Amino acid sequence: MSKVNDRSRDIGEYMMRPDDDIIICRCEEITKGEIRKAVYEGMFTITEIRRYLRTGMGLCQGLTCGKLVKGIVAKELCVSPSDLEAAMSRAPMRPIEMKVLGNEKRGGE
Amino acid sequence: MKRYDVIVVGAGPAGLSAAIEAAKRGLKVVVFDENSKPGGQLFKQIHKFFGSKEHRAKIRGFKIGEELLKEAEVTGVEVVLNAIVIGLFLDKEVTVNVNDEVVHYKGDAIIVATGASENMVTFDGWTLPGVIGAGAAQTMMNLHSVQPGKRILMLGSGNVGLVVSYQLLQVGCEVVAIVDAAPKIGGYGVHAAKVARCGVPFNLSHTIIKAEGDQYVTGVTIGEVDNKFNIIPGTEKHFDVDTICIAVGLSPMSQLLKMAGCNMEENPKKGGFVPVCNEYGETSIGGIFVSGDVSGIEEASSAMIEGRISGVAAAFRLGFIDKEELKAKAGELEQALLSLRQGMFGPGNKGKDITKTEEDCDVSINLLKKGYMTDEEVVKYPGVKSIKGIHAVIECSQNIPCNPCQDSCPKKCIRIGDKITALPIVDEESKCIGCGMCVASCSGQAIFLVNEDYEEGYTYVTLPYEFLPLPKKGMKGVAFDRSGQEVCDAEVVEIKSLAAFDHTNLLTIKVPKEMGMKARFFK
Amino acid sequence: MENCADVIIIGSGVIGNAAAYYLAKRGRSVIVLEKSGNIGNGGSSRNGGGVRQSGRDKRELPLAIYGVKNLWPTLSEELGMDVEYYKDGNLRLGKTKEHIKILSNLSKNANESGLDVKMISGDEARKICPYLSKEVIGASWCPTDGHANPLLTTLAYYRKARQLGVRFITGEEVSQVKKIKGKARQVVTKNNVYEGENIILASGYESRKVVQCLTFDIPMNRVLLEVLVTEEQPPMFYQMLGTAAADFYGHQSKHGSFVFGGSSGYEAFNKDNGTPTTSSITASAVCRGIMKYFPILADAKIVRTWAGWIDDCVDHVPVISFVEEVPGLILACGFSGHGFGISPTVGMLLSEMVVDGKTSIDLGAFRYDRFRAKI
Amino acid sequence: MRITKHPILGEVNKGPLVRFDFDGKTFEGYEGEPIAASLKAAGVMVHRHTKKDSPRGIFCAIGRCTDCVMVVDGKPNVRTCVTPLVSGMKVQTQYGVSAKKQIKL
Repeated sequence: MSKVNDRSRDIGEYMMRPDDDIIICRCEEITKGEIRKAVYEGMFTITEIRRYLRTGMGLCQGLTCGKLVKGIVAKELCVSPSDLEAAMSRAPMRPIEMKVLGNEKRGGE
Repeated sequence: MKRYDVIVVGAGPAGLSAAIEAAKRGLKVVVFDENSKPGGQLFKQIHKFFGSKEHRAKIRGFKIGEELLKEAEVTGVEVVLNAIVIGLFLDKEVTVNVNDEVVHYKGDAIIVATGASENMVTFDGWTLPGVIGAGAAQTMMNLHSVQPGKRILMLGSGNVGLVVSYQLLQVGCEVVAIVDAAPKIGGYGVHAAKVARCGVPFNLSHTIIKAEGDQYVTGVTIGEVDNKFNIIPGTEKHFDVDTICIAVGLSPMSQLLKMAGCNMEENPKKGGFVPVCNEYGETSIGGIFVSGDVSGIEEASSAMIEGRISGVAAAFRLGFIDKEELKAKAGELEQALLSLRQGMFGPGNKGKDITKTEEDCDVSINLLKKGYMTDEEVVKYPGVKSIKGIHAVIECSQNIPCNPCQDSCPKKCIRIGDKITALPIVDEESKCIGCGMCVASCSGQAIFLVNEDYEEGYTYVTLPYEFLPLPKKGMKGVAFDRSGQEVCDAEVVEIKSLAAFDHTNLLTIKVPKEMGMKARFFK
Repeated sequence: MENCADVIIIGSGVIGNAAAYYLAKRGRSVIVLEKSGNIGNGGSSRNGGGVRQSGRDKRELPLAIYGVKNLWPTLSEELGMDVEYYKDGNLRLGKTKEHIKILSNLSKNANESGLDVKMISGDEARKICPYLSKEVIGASWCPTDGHANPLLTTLAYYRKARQLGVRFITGEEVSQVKKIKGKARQVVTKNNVYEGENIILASGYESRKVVQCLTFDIPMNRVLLEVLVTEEQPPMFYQMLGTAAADFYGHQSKHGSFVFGGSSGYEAFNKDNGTPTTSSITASAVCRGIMKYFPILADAKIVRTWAGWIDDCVDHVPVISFVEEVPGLILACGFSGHGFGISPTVGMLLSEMVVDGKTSIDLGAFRYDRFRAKI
Repeated sequence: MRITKHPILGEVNKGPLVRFDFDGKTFEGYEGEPIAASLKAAGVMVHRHTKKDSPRGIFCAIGRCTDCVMVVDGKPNVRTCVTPLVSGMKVQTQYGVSAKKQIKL
C-alpha cells in the first residue's frame, strides 16, 4: 500500500516551525503552517488540501502555489513530490465574467 | 461549428513554429493566444540566441519572433490574439474567450504550446509589492519600457536570472547582487561573465531571509546556507533595494492537457507536471500534441524545433503527408534538436558535477562561483592565445551549443568544427583583420579583440558594448576587469556600430600595455 | 496489517464518512475503502451544498427535517471544524405564472408533510434577497432550509472518524463482496481482502457493480451534473436558491464565492474521459440562467467549473436498506443528486442499522426491493 | 522610471499620453499600455490590500498571478497588468474585493 493511500500511517505529531506563518497560496492567503497541519489532520493529497484549505482555489487557480504546496505536503509525508498527483485542472483556464461565458457562439456563425 | 485542421494554443516560439509547418503542408491552421501580442516570451528576449544557423543563432529573440510572425502570415496561418482558450473538451472541442464571447471550435488536431509559468520560492515578506518574477521584470522593461525598479536584487543564477540581470543593467537599473542557494552558478558562464564585469557581485550558497518593508520592499536580508540549505547564523547581509526579482526556474503550464484527460506524469527532468508524449509530441489522446515548454522546460530554440516536429506530425496524422515524408522531415529536425541538447548544459547532464570540458580543459571554478575567470584560468582555453598584432580573444570555457563565431570570421581564424558544443579555437596562422564580426556575433559577448602591437606602451582592446549612452571617441574613462574591479584609466579610440553588428557596438579602448588581458569593460 | 473490522464501508463519500464517524462514536471498528486517490471524490465534492427540506420527495422529508433539527446546527461543533452551515432559508424563484403554479404545488405538498413552506410575492422575495431581478414575480420560501460546504463536511467527517481510529484506505477499488456461509463478509480488492461483520455499500453509482456481483441490481443510472464557482464577492446573501424552471441552484459560500449548479438538458447523455469532466455547453447555460435572476452577477468572474456523476435512482430517492438475500450487507446509494443535505441523518441511521439492527426513523420507503413493474 | 531610449530596442514610441484617476488624484500614462505600467512609472507600488490586509502589487505582470488586481471603473478584481489604459479611467486601490477600506477585525 502506498504511503499516501494508508490514511492511518503514523507520520508523527505536527510540530510548529519558525517559517510556518509564511504565506504559500497568495490568493487565498494560506500559510505553510496551515498546510502542514492539514497533512497531520489526514489531508494527504493535493486535492484534499485544496478542498480543506482552498489552496489553489483563488483567482490564479494554483498557478503560483501548485508546486510549493506539493513540496510541503511531500516533505511532511516523507514521499517524493512525484508521488502526489496534481489537483485537477478545470475550465475556465482563466477567470471569465459570467456575462461572457453566457455569451456563446459557435465558430463560423 | 467551425472546424480547423489544427488548432494551436499559444503563439509563442513553439506554437508559431508548429502552425507554420502544418500550414506549409496545406493544413488549415488557427493559433489562439491570450496575449495582445504574439510571440510568447520571444518579444521580451532581446539577447542574441545561441545555437547554429539552423537554430537561428545570433539573432535576437524578438527578431526571431518577427520572423516567425512573417512566416506565419506567408504560410496562411490565422493568428487570433486576445483569445483566451478557456477549455479543451472532449472530442477536441476548444472554447475561446474572444471579444467578450465564448466561441466553440473543433480541431482535427490540437497542438498545445502554452509554455511555462514561473516557479517561486517563499521567504518572509515575499508577498510585498516589489517582489516580482523575473518574467515580470522583462515584461515591464522590454515590452512596456518601464524600469521594474531602481535597485534590484536577483534571486537565481540560471540563464533567466543572468540574462534578466544584464537586461536590467541595460535599462539603467542597478543590480546589487545575484543570489542563489546553489553552490554554483546555474546558467551559462558567458552570461555570468557579462554581468560580473559590470560589477554585479554573486552570492552563491545564499538565500533570501527576509524582504523588508511595511507596505513595499525597502530592503532585503540574505544569508549563507549550509549543504542542507539551512541558513548559517551570523552570515546575514543586508541590501537596500526597492525590488527583488525571482528567477528560480519554470514549470510547464500543462493544465489544459490535464483537463483534456491526457496521461500526465510528474517528471523532474522536464521541470514538472507534463503530458506523456511520444517523439512527435503526441499525447495519450491521439491528435492532441504538445511542444515547447509545456512538454518540458528548455530553451526557446528547442521549443521552435519541437513545434516544427509536432506541426509535421499533425500533418501526417491528418493524412496530408505520407509516412516517408514524416520520417524524413522529423528525422532532420530531431537531429537539430539533438545538437541543441548536447554539451554541459544538455538535459542529460542536469545535476551532474562537470569538472572538465570535452577538450579536457579544467572548468573554471571561479566562473562557477563568482561569475568570472581569473587571469590564470582564462589562458587555458583554446580561444585565448597570445598572438602578435590584432587578434580575437575568445573567453569561451564551457561546452555550449553555439557556433556563430566560426561562421562570422571572413578569414577563418576561428574553428569549432561540426560538433557545435566544442570550444572555439583561435588559429594562430590565419590573419585577423580586426573586422569585429566575431565580437558582434558572439551571443555570450565573450569575444574581444586585443592588439598589443599598435601603439608603443598601450594595448587596444575592443569590447562588445550594449549600453547607453554610447561613449564617444576620445572620451576618457576607467577600464574594469572581469570581476568588475577598476584596473586602469582607459581612452576610447573607436566606436563602431554597423547594422551587421545588430546593436552590439564595438568599443575600442586604449589601456596600458599590460592591461590587454585584464580590461574587459569600460565606464 | 489488520484487515478485519466490525464494519467495512465501501466508499468514502459524505455518506460513508458520516456512517464511519457515527459507528466509531458508538465504539465500532471501521475500515473505509475508497477507489479514488482522494477522500470524497465523487458527488460529495461535486454538489451545490444544499441543506434543503423543501422541494424534496415526501419520502425523504423526515430524514431532511431530522437533520436540520438535530444534526446540522451542532455539526461544526461536534466535528471540531467549521462546515459552513447556514440556516438562512431557501428561496425557490418563479418568473412566470406557470412557475408560480409549480411552486404552489410544491409548497402545498410540503405543508401536507408538516414543513413550513409558504408562497411569497416578488417584492417579498426581494426583501429577503435584494439582489433579485424585477423579473422574479414570486417564490416559495422555506425559512429553515440552508446550505453547508460539502467539501468541508465530507472532510470533517473523515477527519473526525480518523481521529476516532477509523482506517481509511484510498486507491482501493473493490472488485467484489463475497459471501461466506451465506453472509456478506469479505470485501475483495486487487491486492487485499478485508473482512467485516457488516458491509456498508456507499459508493454511489459504482455500488451497482458490486451488487451485480451479488446477483441483484439497483435500478439507477449515472447522470453528469455540473457546478460553477465565481471569484470571491462581497457578502451579499446567504439563502439557498433554486428556481421553478430548474435553470440553476446555488448559494454564496462563507468565503464569498458563489456556487451554482445547473443543467444544459443533456446531462443523461454526457460522457467523460475517465474523470468526470465538464461539457463545453453547460456552464454557459447556467450563467445565462443565473443572470436572468441576478443581473448584478453579470460581471462576476467564473473561476472554476466541475462535474460529478450522480447515482440517479429510477424513482429519484435513495436505497438505504438491508438486503434479505445478503445478510450483513447494508446499502446506501442511489441518492439521486440530493444526498448531501440528508447525509448526517443517513450516516446516523446507518450506524443504528449496524449497532441496533433497527432505525429510529422508518426507512421502509428506501428498501432495495421496492421497485415493481408499473402495471 | 520610464525608459525613453533602449540600447537594443531603440527609441521608445508609445501612444498618446492620457490622464486617468487613481484614488482621486490625476495621473498620466500612455494610452493602451497596461494600467500597471502607468502606475509603475508613476512610482505606485501598492495595488491592493488583501482580506488579511497584506499589501500587494505587480508580481507576474502577465495576467496569471492576479496579485495586481484593482477596482477599475467600479469593477473589482481587474488585472491591471494586462488591462490597457484608457483616457479618463478610474483606478482605485482594492481592499479585499472592493474599493471600500475594510474595518480591521
